Amino acid sequence: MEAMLADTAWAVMLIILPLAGGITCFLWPTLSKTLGLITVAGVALSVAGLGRQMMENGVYRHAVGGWGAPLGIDLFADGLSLLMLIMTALVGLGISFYSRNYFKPQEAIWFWPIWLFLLAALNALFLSADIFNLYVTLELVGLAAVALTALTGHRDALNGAMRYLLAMLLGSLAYLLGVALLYHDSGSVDIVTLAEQVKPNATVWAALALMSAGLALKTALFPLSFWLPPAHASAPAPVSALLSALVVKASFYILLRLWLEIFGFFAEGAATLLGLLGMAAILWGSLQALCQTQVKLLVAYSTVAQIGYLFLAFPLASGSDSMIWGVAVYLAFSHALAKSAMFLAAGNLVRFGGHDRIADLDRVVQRLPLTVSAFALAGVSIMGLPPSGGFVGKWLLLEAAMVQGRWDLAAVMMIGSLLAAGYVFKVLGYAFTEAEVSHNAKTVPASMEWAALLLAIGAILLGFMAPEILSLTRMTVSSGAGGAAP
Amino acid sequence: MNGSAWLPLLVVASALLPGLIIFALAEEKVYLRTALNLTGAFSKLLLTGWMLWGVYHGYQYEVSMPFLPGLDLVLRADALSLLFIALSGILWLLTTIYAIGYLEGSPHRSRFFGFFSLCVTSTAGVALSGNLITFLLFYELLTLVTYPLVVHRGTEAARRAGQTYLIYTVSGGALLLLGTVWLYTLTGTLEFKPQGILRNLSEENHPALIAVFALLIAGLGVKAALVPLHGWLPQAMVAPAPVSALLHAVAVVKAGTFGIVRVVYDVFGVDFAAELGVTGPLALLAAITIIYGSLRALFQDDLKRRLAFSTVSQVSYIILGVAIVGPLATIGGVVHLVHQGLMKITLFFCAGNLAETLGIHKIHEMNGVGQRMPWTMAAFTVGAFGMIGAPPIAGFVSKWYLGLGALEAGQHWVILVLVGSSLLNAAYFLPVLHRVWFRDPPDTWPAERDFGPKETAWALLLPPVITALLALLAGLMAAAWFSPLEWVRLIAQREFYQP
Amino acid sequence: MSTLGLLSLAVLWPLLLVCLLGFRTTRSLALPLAPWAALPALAASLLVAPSEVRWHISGILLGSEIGLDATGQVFLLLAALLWAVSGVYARAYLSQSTRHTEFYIFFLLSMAGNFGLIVAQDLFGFYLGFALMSFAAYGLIIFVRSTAALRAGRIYIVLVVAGELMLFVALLMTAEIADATTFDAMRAGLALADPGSRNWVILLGVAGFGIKAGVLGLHVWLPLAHPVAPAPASAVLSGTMIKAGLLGWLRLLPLGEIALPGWGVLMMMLGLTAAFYGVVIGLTQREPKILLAYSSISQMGVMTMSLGLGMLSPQAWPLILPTIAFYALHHGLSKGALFLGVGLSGGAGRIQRRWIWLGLWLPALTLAGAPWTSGMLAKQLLKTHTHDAPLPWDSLLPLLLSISALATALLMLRLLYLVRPAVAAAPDLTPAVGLTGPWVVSLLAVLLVPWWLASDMPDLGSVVIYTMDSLWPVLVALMVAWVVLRLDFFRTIQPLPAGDVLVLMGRGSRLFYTLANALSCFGVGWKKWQMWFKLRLTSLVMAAKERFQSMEDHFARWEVAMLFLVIVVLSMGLLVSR
Amino acid sequence: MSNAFLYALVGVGLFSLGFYALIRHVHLLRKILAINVMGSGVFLVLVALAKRTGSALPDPVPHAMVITGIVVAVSATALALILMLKLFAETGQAALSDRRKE
Repeated sequence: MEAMLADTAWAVMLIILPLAGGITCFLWPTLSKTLGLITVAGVALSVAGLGRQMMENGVYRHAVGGWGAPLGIDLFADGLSLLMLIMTALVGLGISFYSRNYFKPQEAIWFWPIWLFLLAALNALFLSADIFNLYVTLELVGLAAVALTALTGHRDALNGAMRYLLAMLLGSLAYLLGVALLYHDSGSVDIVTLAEQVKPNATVWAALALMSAGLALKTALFPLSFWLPPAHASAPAPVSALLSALVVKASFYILLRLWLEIFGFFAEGAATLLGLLGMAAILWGSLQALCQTQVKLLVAYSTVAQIGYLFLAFPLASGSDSMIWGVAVYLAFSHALAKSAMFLAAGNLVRFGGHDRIADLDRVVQRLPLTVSAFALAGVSIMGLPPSGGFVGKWLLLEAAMVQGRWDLAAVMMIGSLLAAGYVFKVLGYAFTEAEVSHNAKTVPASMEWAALLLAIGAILLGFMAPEILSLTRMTVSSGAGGAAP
Repeated sequence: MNGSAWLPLLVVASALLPGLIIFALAEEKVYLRTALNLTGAFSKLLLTGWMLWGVYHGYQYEVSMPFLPGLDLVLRADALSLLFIALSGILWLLTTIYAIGYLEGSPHRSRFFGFFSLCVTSTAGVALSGNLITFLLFYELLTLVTYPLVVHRGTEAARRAGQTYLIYTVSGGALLLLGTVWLYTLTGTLEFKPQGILRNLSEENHPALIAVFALLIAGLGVKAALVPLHGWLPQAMVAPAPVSALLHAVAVVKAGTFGIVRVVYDVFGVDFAAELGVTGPLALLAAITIIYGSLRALFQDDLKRRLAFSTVSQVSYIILGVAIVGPLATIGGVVHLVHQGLMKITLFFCAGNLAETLGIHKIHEMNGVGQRMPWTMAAFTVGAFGMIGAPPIAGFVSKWYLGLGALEAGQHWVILVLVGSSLLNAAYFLPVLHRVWFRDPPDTWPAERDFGPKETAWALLLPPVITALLALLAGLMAAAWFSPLEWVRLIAQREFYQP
Repeated sequence: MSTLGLLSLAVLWPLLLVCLLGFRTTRSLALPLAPWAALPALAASLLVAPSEVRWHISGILLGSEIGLDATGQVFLLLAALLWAVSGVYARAYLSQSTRHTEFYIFFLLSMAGNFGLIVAQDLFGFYLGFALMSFAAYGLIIFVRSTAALRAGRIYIVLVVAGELMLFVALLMTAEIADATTFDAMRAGLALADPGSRNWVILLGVAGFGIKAGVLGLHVWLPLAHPVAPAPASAVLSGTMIKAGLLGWLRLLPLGEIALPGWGVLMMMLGLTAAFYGVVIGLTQREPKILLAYSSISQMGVMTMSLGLGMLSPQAWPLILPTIAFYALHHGLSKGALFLGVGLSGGAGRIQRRWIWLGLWLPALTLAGAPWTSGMLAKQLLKTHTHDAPLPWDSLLPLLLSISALATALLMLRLLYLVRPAVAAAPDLTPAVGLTGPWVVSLLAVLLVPWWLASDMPDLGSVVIYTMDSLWPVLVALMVAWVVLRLDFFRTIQPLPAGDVLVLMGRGSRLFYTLANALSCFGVGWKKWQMWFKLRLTSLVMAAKERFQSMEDHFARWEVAMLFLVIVVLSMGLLVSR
Repeated sequence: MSNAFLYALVGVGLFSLGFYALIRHVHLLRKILAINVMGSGVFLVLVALAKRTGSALPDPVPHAMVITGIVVAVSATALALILMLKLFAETGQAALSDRRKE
């Protein structure tokens, strides 16, 4: 059994299992709830299997169908992608557990199949080794996300979805153009070969500009974040959790992968620009979140702000070794857990109160203790207060910024965490106080509350596992096959 | 010397576990909740006693857990931390009894006691932390956990008070984080060691160290209510009495001052800090806070706000003692940590009793309350005279040592500060005492609740009387071996002045 | 060991009674015992032989010491006698008042404080006793709750707090210089200390204890407090509490160890002016108790002068010290008897029974220093020591002393004139035996105790022959009084307001009040400004929110978003290319 | 080589034309059409660049990419059209309504 477990191609399983699950859920909608959960659990197990395999023999590479690099599609997994896979599996598990009794039957029919396709596309994206395959998987993720956003069919959901679709398509096309230019310049699409052959010349610069802009648009970096708040706020709670936690991180992962392997060596200028936009995102997102009167919009703008933190890694990484990329992925992981918990908690609040207004959260802390504590714990991680994962990420970024003397980054991080405290505690403050008009409340199933709480506790526990996770991220192709076992 | 590692953990757990269980308890399970609270309090006291005995005989209790690459969470029980834990242990027990009586029949008690225990857990963590990163962790936890207690009443005023409380404390925490990270990048280690860790740093990053000191003191100064950063304390008086008693007179405010003591002695080393020239401005800031706090207290008509401003001024005695470089001033400052805790919590308990039993909140309503509630007011009088620094009560001892330390260090202006603040204390406490004892009571009290023959419920009456007695004993028996003063002498001799 | 037990019992017994009075259940038991609370102290003062033996109790208050030296024994005797007599006197005096428990609580507390400070040989015990006595006396002063009493109480407490703090600093500096906490070690340390800090200590010590001892300028609370306090309280207040200030000087100041010429002259000048100032103001008074208060101030002036004498000639100090102690005893007893006697007049202010009025003559004459009274003895003892004062003073002092005796005699006659019995004596106003009994005991004490104490004074022999020297002031005073009575010229003099200097201070306090309400209106202004600022802030935030919202909508429009995209692409390309 | 470069230029031109149309037009159908024009522009660039191996057979990889691209573009357009129809059914006008619905 041991041998069989060891050598099965877990990566392939990661893609096929959700696809198969999706199809069966589509065909037999009645048992889609249980089937969906089982599939996601299966995906989580296979990620564990892949992880164990990578512990022994380091970086994982698998040529699909036996064809080699230039033409065939390779599956490739190193420390960063494994971490992203773990993140997807965990958050996916939490959200599936939550959505089992969130959706009405006629919505559930569509939710499970599309959600499992999205999961398959995400796994494929984190495993793909060449930039064209990244384009395809990115497009799949985008389409599935748009479909999910439009699930409820309400006016603003459709509006948000449409706006999101157009922005997504535009981003992909820009990325594709960049891929074309890169292919023209170096004759190959595989990241590893690209890394060796790319020399700074005009086409590469254009390719970098186009690809970065496209991906920035899809990651909703500040000036290009116009589509995120309406889409995430109007989508149903589990879907907005998926969007904020996973989908947005996918395009960030691709940008990180490109920068780490290909562009990082000669793109200091662009890195500072991204850093600048990141800082602007932190300030703008937090200020907007402070001004919101509705919970889901507030949490959506908080996403815009927290993405700014991720982009701070670019200017810092250009200076020092690749440890900063590990920190960026770690921050992404902790943000995913915390933000999904927050959105699920917000979903509970909306379902309980029947409305989304913060000011009328009438003493909800007493009637929905688990949900509010989930929101609070997630808020702790978003604010970056100890002992949460957010704190560790912020500490490491601060440390790097101070070592390199980047006082501006440090200052913006501080202001960002203060503003984050501002909007998180705004919601918590109203959760404690008695609103003037108190209305009849609907009950919220316990499993939905527990799902949010478990994800939030995960975000807090992440803070205590920082050394292992960071050593995992150092296991990249450059560090040889062995990979630093944790 | 191989002290067992699990004792510090047990102390923190003894407050954490009851808290978590109480959270899950239903509202009407009063007896179970009281039992849990009391067992937690007693077990903490027992463990602290055990560790006190152990540390006295030179044992070393330490436990550490990896947290960040290169930095791990350390819980270490040394003489200074045990002083703070003993104080918080005793006062937690008394405040729990008091809170049980005070919150009789009010809503959300499970939630209240849950956060109450978590707050004591983080105070224990703050006391036991072995390096600056653990201290920062528990320090921030303290902010998070005290916020729900401040907004416990659920009114709009409470929410706004909570908001101001947060603005101050979270920004303080951010400054502290900035200072800690900068220190870490400069020195590479954050351990607390008696003579501080910065002695061997080269000359050119002294200005950086001064900036780090300023950041750390600003961060800690928020909770220690130093002048510009004290705004939250008077406003947080909207919280129920046991909260303002334990938190704003003992736990939160003391965590800030304890942090400053740690930073000045165990991170910078007081001689190195004097070399850097940072202790002078710190002493000046503390002096300004002392005078400012007392002046503001003079004009307050609300009793709890007057006590809050008095806390602002009294807590800065500790910082003044720390900032005056000298063994005697250190003893004076650190022992005042305990004395001020005892005296101030008595005053807050009495204020709570007045509010709860007779519905009195303002000082002008306190005419002749001495006849109606003689024992509470006797405790109040002991606390008030202690604050002024009248001999038999503990306040005199710490003022005496502060004065001696100041003279020994040649800082004569400190005597003026001490005298000035004692005058101001007398100016705002004696009229209250006059009103309480020598004015005749009104015929009806604002909101009188009948507690039978006794002046108020046992649970409300016992704690203030006990803490008043403790304050009296700490002053009267100051030279006895078991008094806080002797333990602080041990701290000063062991911690700060190795030959 | 029994002496330590007796001494500590003297202090602890009153405290125990206070606790018993506190509990409602044991109150009925403690109330009858309260008047006799001073007996243990009386026994201690009589039985305990004064010796240099000290008992060090390490537990209490950073290590305190108890002991009884010669001066301590005299003061303890005086205090115990007065407290005992007043205690019993108070029982009858307050028989019909409802608040006697409250009176006794404060009475016993200040008694304990008084005994404590006499018995304590270290600064902590002394300071504790001094503070306890001062704060508890406040309760006695405002016992009647009249507006005058409250005003007197307020002034008293302000001065007490100021005094306490001055003492705190003085004791602190001495302890730091001498690095010791017992008085004799402190005095020795102080003698060797550098003049700068020593002067500071002396200044603060003189001022701190001066408030209690009624030194000129700081005496304002005395004439206000005495008339309002109940008779037994003012007897004790004037008899022993004021002496506590004197005892403080004797303990703290390094007398007899080094010569302090400057301070000596200052103290003598202060003493003399106080002596005459007290009498001049006292003569104008119509209220007997105020008159007695001013007489206390003048007598304390004499003692201050003798202290100055000690400073000028340290070598004679071992002799001067017992003289001062004796003088204090004499003054305390007679003043106490006078106050109790005046108290007998009940509400009418005039003595009702002729024999009581005659009885009053005895302490009055003693105070004036008539021959064969303790007053004569005290004054003559003092005169013998003025000979070894430095040049200008050795001749001037005896003359001044006799003139002060004359002045006091005049003051006493004025008093006796004020309280002379009405022609038609009202039958029912005979004071109860509970009052006259203790008063008679105090008269006996005035007669006997000083002589009993003087029997073992060293230089008694040389004193007897000067009877003529102490007689003429009394005779001259009688003649002057007879002349004044004939001319009834003085009846029209308006009495100076009690607490004379205070009137000047009144203007000062008005300044203080204007400052206070200036500060308060600043406060109000500050609050208004704060309200305005808050409003302004909220409106600003709202405006900012609106602008943010609109900017966000503006960004969300396609054209703007796409423009940003193009900008990002172009700038990215440009930045990379360089 | 020069005409391959010409075709690439035409492709980029198509891309920017489509981009301009996407921004200018409010009606959703026009926007979807603009997206398709941009897509075909990119594909043209890909096909033009395939000529780079001198006179020999053109490089097959870009062609494979173009086919996949077309497939993706088709499915995306299908989704966009359905969304537009549902939006039209829901709001009565096939245009992105202003986000702030007071």
